[in-house]
Amino acid sequence: MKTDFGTAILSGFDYLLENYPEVFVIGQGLWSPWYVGTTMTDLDKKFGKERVIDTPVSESACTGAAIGASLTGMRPIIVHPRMDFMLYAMDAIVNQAAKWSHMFGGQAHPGVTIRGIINRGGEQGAQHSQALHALFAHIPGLRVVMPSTVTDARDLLIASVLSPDPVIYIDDRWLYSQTDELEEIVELDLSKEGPECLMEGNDLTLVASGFSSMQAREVCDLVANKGISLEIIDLRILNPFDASKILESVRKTGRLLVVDGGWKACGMASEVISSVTEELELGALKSKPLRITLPSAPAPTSATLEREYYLSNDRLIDCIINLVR
Amino acid sequence: MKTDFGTAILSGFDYLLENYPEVFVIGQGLWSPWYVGTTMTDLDKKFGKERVIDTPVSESACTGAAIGASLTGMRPIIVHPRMDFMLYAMDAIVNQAAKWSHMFGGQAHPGVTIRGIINRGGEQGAQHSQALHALFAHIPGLRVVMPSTVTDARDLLIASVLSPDPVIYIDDRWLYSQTDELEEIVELDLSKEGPECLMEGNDLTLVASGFSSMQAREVCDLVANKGISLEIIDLRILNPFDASKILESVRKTGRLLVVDGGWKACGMASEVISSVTEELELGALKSKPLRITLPSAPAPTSATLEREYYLSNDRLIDCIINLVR
Amino acid sequence: MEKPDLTNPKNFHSPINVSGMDLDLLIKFYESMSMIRKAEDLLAVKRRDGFIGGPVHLGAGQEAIPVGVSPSLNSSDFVFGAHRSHGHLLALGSSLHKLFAEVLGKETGHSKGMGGSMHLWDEPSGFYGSVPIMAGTVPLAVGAAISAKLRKSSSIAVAYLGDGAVEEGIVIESMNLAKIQKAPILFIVENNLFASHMHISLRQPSSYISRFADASLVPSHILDGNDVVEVFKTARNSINDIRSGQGPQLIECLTYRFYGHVDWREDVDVGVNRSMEDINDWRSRDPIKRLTESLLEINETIEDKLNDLNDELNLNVQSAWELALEDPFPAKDKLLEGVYA
Amino acid sequence: MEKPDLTNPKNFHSPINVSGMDLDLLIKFYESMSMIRKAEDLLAVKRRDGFIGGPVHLGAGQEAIPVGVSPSLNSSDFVFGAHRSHGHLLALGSSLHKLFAEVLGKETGHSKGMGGSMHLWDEPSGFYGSVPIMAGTVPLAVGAAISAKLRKSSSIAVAYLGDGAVEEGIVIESMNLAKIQKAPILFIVENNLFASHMHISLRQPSSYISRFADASLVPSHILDGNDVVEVFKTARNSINDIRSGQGPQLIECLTYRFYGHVDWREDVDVGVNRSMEDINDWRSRDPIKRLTESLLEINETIEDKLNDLNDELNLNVQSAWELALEDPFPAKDKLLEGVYA
Ligand SMILES: Cc1ncc(C[n+]2csc(CCOP(=O)(O)OP(=O)(O)O)c2C)c(N)n1
Ligand SMILES: Cc1ncc(C[n+]2csc(CCOP(=O)(O)OP(=O)(O)O)c2C)c(N)n1
Ligand SMILES: [Mg+2]
Ligand SMILES: [Mg+2]
Repeated sequence: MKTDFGTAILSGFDYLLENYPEVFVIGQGLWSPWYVGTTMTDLDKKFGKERVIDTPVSESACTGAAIGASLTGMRPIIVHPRMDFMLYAMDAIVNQAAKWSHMFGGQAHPGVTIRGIINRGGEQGAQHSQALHALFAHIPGLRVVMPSTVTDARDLLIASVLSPDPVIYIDDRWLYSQTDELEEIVELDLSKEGPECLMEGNDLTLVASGFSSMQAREVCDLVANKGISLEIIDLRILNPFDASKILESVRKTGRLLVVDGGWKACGMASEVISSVTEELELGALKSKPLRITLPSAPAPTSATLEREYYLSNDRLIDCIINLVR
Repeated sequence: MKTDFGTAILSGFDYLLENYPEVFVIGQGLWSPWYVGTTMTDLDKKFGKERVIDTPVSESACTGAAIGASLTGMRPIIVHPRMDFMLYAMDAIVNQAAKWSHMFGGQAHPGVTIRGIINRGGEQGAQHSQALHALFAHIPGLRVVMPSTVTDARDLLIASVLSPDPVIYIDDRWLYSQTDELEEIVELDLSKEGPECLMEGNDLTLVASGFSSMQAREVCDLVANKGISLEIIDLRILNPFDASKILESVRKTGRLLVVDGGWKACGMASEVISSVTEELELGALKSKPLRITLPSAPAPTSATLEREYYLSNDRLIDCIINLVR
Repeated sequence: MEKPDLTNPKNFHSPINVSGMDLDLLIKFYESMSMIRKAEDLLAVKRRDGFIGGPVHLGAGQEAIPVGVSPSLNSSDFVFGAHRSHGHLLALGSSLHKLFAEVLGKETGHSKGMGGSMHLWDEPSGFYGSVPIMAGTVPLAVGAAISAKLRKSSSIAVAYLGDGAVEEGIVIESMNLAKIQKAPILFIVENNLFASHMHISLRQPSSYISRFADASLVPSHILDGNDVVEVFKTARNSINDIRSGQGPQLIECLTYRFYGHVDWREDVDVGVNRSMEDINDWRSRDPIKRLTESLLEINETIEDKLNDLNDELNLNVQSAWELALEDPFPAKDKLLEGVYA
Repeated sequence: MEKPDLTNPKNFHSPINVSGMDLDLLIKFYESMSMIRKAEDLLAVKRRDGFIGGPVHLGAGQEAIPVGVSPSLNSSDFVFGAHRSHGHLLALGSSLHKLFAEVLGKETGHSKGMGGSMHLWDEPSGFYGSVPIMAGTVPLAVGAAISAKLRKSSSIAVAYLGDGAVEEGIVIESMNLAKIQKAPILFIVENNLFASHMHISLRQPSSYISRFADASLVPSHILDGNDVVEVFKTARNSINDIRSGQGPQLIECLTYRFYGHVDWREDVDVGVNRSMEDINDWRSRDPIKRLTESLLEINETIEDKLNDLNDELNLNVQSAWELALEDPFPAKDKLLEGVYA
């Protein structure tokens, strides 16, 4: 039986709350069946409102509280139903969570998981559409996780929560309806995880994450029909970033395309390209590396402009064809 | 007579407050002669405490207030004596200032200047040492300015304040004692400014900003003595980023080194390298491009570790020699 | 507490006290509230029927607040709203057609189609922006007030915010900053007891939020937000004080929204059921109903006049909608235009 | 206000009321306060003389607060501090040598030399961290308290913060969250009337900050922070209440720091002159001086005992410093170690 991405997240929460008494969840919308899609439905009923805490509209303090609880040995998950709201919590995330381990000589363990949901489209506009993963990927001390597959949705959530480090776990609602077979749960060691090759190919290394990885998978067959063999690498872990698999792949294909659902400047695509070109032997590329990202603008509201703003599979296919030709 | 960098900033404030009644300054430490070095000494006495406002410890609201004032036609400058404190004001900066023009169809003009001071070293540690320019350079709608020369310290401040856009003006205290001749004030149009070549050379394009640019200038002669001719490009404007001068330079030198005082991942150095390699003709590079940044760690306190953490001129020279050999 | 419990839906069902009020002004209140109500009821239907692509947060039931406040404002003031701001804007006399066009994402809209329902801008009416980030505009309004003070103008700023927004720490920072700066600003809290699915009792230890104003020594007033005359009188006095340089004030208006948190449903609020009994009780406190009853008490023959007014408003609302429907969408180059000035 | 104005340096110069207190406990207070004072006076000199590379924020004059609070805490509680936290840590009985080592950036320090004076950690004493970002630890302390509640342990959290930190909105968010969660936490505000160079009157409309607790319905107590017995009694009662599940409380301690904001100068405070008259008046409210006077009132012969104690403390402080001076700096690989667990 196939499971959808949203339900996979839910089963991750279920597993954690069932098996780890030190896990609790806090955030806005947790007592609403609608707020966070189907990813947390009825957790409060099953595990109690003490462990599944809906909160006042105070992102800053709630994030800080989750961090504080983690210092005492709990494994809290703080949920932000939109990443945009995390901007109120940047001090807690960047100045506190990311710093405490190093700053106290490795003695403090802010093993908090900060879940930020990318929730865009639907004419929601500039403050309710952001994909801000690059902001967090810039910060040493944070682990940044972006699942793209159904299995990762669940298993990387579990790994994030069990990690002793602060983790930013970012899921995109555009992934929720995707379905796949779910294997048995494996408790992964997050520090050992990194980018993975989702599809082997010879003509072009396409690197992506989150929803962009799903797009990559979707167009793979279509470009294969045009005789182009894609190698798809799903980043999964954006920080600390390990470029080695990508490098290996580009050595093989000689071409690098990075698709990212965030902005370009100082973004994740910039990181991938610079990490690769710093290491890659001169002359190994058959074409210039390329980033496809959002336009350098806030998200518009009007549906006509949203269609331009977000990358369509058709445009992605065109880019791939242009690059390989 | 030579003027130092700190005094150049002061003269920029003086010019603005003298000539533009719509300019006012707000921030922490403005009534203290010590807080922000010598960059704002006695402005409150000269222009009055109504226009030079010291504030409660409320970065978030004070930044928002400056933005709001700018919407009504004022030209406020909000001062954060350390960039680290701006993390409390991220919503105001990223969700508000950066978005309002686009979101309201170009009708709203958040022409605010947000001055963030990089204040590191001296065993101040992880929360009092950050250079977070890349976080802001990622955000469309913000202009990010980092002066490195004495003249720019003053003239880019003036241009920032006169710009109708929200500007993040970042000055590094390690630059304050540097001196130079100051020409007459020129009112620059910030939207026309971009990276500039500080030193022409043939062997290597060294791109830097802020304090790193000063380091580049400092080592220039020393490496020239070793027969290496550096071309130094000072970024000045980090966002929106214009790579064209750098590209041109790399076409000439065939080598690219980016020195940045911030972190590596999704940082400004990544942006420079990916922007260049995306455009540069294949085969134009004689050696792999290279980033020199901070180690991927929070700032330590202990002086012995600080010496390792921050780039010394000696290490920079070694890197340059290795790259060109 | 000075009054019977304003949060109890069983109280305050009776007609409002209009004695001493000018009849024309009362009829203006009626007209303005009715226009807003009709506009929002139409938006609810159009959203349900798929004409509107983005979320709409409707303030039906809360009209007395902006309608009571706005007559004391003028176009050189600085009014800031939030996600539920149709009424804040319309009560200033702003164009209904432009609001509809904006909600539809049309280039003729208040924000040129770049904002939609949650991002409204109308400088000529003194409306300096609404955004959906909770409390996002509150410090901005303080800044606008500081700017008015620096320019020695008589403008004031108004920040509308909800009982949920108050939970963002930036609000208390803003009140303190306004107080210490003696900034001419009126904070208006529309306390409708809910922040999306969460009743205030689940979020705060008391259902009245003006205690935060007390903490900042900002003079505050708690009142029946469904009594347009009480809102009007209190706001007028506060605004007079503020204009004369006495610093910030806060008015807390107890009210209720008839629709759920977002879009057209009434009894389902982002998944949390509100009892029909509560909703019906609150409908008995409907500010338009209560004003109507008061008007009829004064003069029964006014009914015809109100009926005519209603017919006219229906026509206006309908035609504004149809006009907006025909308007063009923004050109594609608008996507990158306007990021910078 | 329940008392004569605590913010006026002319008041509260007399000996404190020790009646009914155990003499041994009073002597313990004396010892602990004196030890902290001597440690900080030494740090001031060593900073001035260039032995210490980083900033030190000294709390001399404020010792009665942590010394009065700590006896009611135990090592399974969670105590959080800020930039001026030497005393908070030492009052818990934590190692002075480790504090000195940390201030010197030595590997033997509380934070293994990675933190310095402003970043202290000592889990075995129940000290869960201090940081210089204003109010940074306050929500963390609430989280620690929530965790204690979830585990049904009897631990409580303590958050020390200053009158300046209170101006960060995150503090009121934290108080509201603690209240609604009934979290076992004691907020202790050390109101020394200054945030670096700014007197509270330039930052807030009132010099007492417990009005923020009132806004969150967090029970609060305002007291003479230079009276160790009053602090002790109030904290003991509050902590008992909190341990028994009654939710958060706040204690506001009026006090004053003898040194300037940072480092060793006393009359210059990040550039703002404090009058010597004020400083001298506050020295007359010195918590150690006042306790000493009270002890001598009880029993004149105690003077010898106190003198012996002082000699012993001087020796201890000196030898802890010398030990720390000899300690090694962290190895270079510590720079990248510990970023992740
Ligand atoms: C920073 C932020 N956090 C959370 C949200 C989600 N959100 C949208 S509306 C709302 C509740 C608003 O409540 P209130 O301020 O009382 O206004 P009302 O909807 O009742 O008019 C919340 C929490 C948001 N938009 N912004
Ligand atoms: C977020 C942030 N903003 C500003 C500062 C600068 N700063 C350091 S100490 C201080 C004043 C602190 O005052 P208070 O909280 O009363 O503590 P005290 O120094 O009086 O003990 C300020 C504003 C900071 N460290 N962090
Ligand atoms: Mg509400
Ligand atoms: Mg203080």
